[in-house]
Amino acid sequence: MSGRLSFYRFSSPAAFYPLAGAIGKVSALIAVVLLAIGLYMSFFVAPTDYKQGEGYRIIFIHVPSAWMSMFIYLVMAFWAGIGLVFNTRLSSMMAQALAPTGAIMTFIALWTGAFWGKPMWGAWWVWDARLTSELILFFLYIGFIALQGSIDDTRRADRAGAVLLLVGVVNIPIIYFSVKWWNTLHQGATVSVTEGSSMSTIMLQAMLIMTFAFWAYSVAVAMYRVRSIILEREKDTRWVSELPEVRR
Amino acid sequence: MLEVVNLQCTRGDRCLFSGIGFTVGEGELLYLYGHNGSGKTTLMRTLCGLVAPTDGEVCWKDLPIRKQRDEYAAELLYLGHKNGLKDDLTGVENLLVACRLAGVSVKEDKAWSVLERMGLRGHEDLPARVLSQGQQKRVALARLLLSEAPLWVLDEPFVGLDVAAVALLEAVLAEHVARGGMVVLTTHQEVALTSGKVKKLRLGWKEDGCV
Amino acid sequence: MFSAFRIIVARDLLLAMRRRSDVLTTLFFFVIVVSLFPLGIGPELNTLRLIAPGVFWVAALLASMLALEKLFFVDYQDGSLEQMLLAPQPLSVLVLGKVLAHWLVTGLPLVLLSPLLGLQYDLSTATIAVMMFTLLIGTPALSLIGAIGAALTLGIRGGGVLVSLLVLPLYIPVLIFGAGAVEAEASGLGGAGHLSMLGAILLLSALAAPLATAAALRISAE
Amino acid sequence: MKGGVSEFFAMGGYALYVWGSFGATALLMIAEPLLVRQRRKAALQRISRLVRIKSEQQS
Repeated sequence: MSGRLSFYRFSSPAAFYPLAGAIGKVSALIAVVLLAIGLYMSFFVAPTDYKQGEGYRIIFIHVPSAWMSMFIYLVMAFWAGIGLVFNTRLSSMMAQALAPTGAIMTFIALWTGAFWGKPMWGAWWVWDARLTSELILFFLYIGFIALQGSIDDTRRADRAGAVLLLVGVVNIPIIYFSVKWWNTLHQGATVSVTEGSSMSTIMLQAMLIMTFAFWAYSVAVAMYRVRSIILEREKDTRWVSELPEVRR
Repeated sequence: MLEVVNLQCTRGDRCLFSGIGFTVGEGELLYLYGHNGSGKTTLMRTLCGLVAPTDGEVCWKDLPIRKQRDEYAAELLYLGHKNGLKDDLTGVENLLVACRLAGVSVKEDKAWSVLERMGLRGHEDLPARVLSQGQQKRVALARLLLSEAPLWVLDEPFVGLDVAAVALLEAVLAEHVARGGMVVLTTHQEVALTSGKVKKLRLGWKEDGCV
Repeated sequence: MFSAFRIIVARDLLLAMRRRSDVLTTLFFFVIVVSLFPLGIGPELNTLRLIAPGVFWVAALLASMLALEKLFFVDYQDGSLEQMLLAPQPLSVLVLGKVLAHWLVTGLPLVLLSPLLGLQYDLSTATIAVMMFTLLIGTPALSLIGAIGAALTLGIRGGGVLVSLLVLPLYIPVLIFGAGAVEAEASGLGGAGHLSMLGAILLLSALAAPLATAAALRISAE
Repeated sequence: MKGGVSEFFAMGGYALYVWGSFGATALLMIAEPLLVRQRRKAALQRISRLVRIKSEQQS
């Protein structure tokens, strides 16, 4: 019995591997269905905005991706904290599995923010408090991925990444607050990206569905990626060599 | 008393050793044998708490060292391959800093006399970078004479020492064990002990040393 | 506990005095970066006065980041870091000692030199005073936060660039409040709000950063 | 769909911005799963090679 009690039945990679596959399939299905409904509502059900015309439809992917980019970072920090405290390698793998998806979500938020800013304020990049914080969050993701990538010993990579995430998660509110203070001081309250148009219920519903679709997508991708990470790390174990997918 | 229970360590994804168990009581000296890459240094560093084992436990006075990090550190002296000397400090300064950091209050003249006893007469106030490898090792080993720690964990202490220094170190170890101290040692050299028990542990004798 | 802190600070200051070049490189880097901007932007004093807070603070930030690499790496190489990890005192206290010594060598000189550079930018004495004060309480926070990055990337090849990538996002609040305070004072708005935030960040990093750095050191020295 | 397909794609004059955003997002959300699948295939290949080497050693 290992010195430290591992009290999740699924904390061993061998037990979690098939479960991750199942969750991956289910959430992939949910993602596809919700995306279809969400897109349909975004384009055909939601009315044209009286002020921003059709351009505002970008909101249906900008806001969900922005929310997801923040949510994934918090989930990563949660798993990293668990991995550091309880020394369960699987939770560190989860954090590593979520990182690329989080970075992509942040990039999507920035990209769609710029493509929305151009028609609305005439500039591809607006130093709006939220967009700026999103940019800094993107640097935090890239920093985490770069740190994990440059350390060979997986154990050290996990724990170093965990410390960076925990330090990052403490700094996020400070960063957001300081950027907001800096933004309002220099430019006065510019129209921030989302408050522009009043949200009718249909628009809100469409956005919520899209958000759940993005959430399901992230879970699916993370589950499949964590399976690959488990395969890479447990390649010498007996249970991996007996997997049906491994061709003799 | 140092007790190790079912210890396992993996480096990267390679299992260095597993199921290691032994005890070192007062007045005992433990030899650690093993071919290169058998994990001797990792085991020594795990004993000190520098490396966290993937399984098993290291206990000092019946309490896991994880839970008493500072108290255990006060009763332990670890000398690794690297001497832990700052190149720009002189031998005396290095010795004084090392001892005071370990919580041992030492006066300067005591440090000079200890360095002299270690055969460094006339070299005490030279910057460490000027000294030869053997001389630097002697400065590092001088800490043994000033230390009050009962447990010594020494990784290859004899490496780079000339015959006179080897004899000197053997005497110091024998005296420490005679006083009821404990030593864990990796070396390829027998140490003639005046009293106390000698234990041996071979690492890596099982083909991959893994469960 | 306090004696170990004092020993570490004394040892590192002694080492810095013996190897004076390390002290000067960081200082000259700051001077050069600050002096480059007028050459790039033009001698027009009004613009220089406008950009001075930002230039000084970005230069201080880069200088502090440049100096981070030496913070633990020499100890890591010669084995004294191991002895620090095995000292009976809490590691975070020793880390605080090392960061204080590091700041005295690389942060304080910037503060003392900024008035001289301020003349290059035709700053009023009041603005220079505020600049010095913000650098005085800002650069220690930079060293404390930077120490976490230095500890995380210990012994990694290409660690130097990686430190800046890890640490820059965490420096941003200090930059915003530091430069903002000087600008607010200069424009007559009063930088009290910024200065108190800067002080709060310094306090938070003085308490929390050494703990994270200690954890990172234990992980890296494994 | 009263205005017909062309009007739909025009997006009231915001075509570049709307399709620029949705297009990039779609591209990324298709590329990422493909990359994960490719990573999985590489891992499985490496494992099967290890298994083959081990079985050769034993026989």
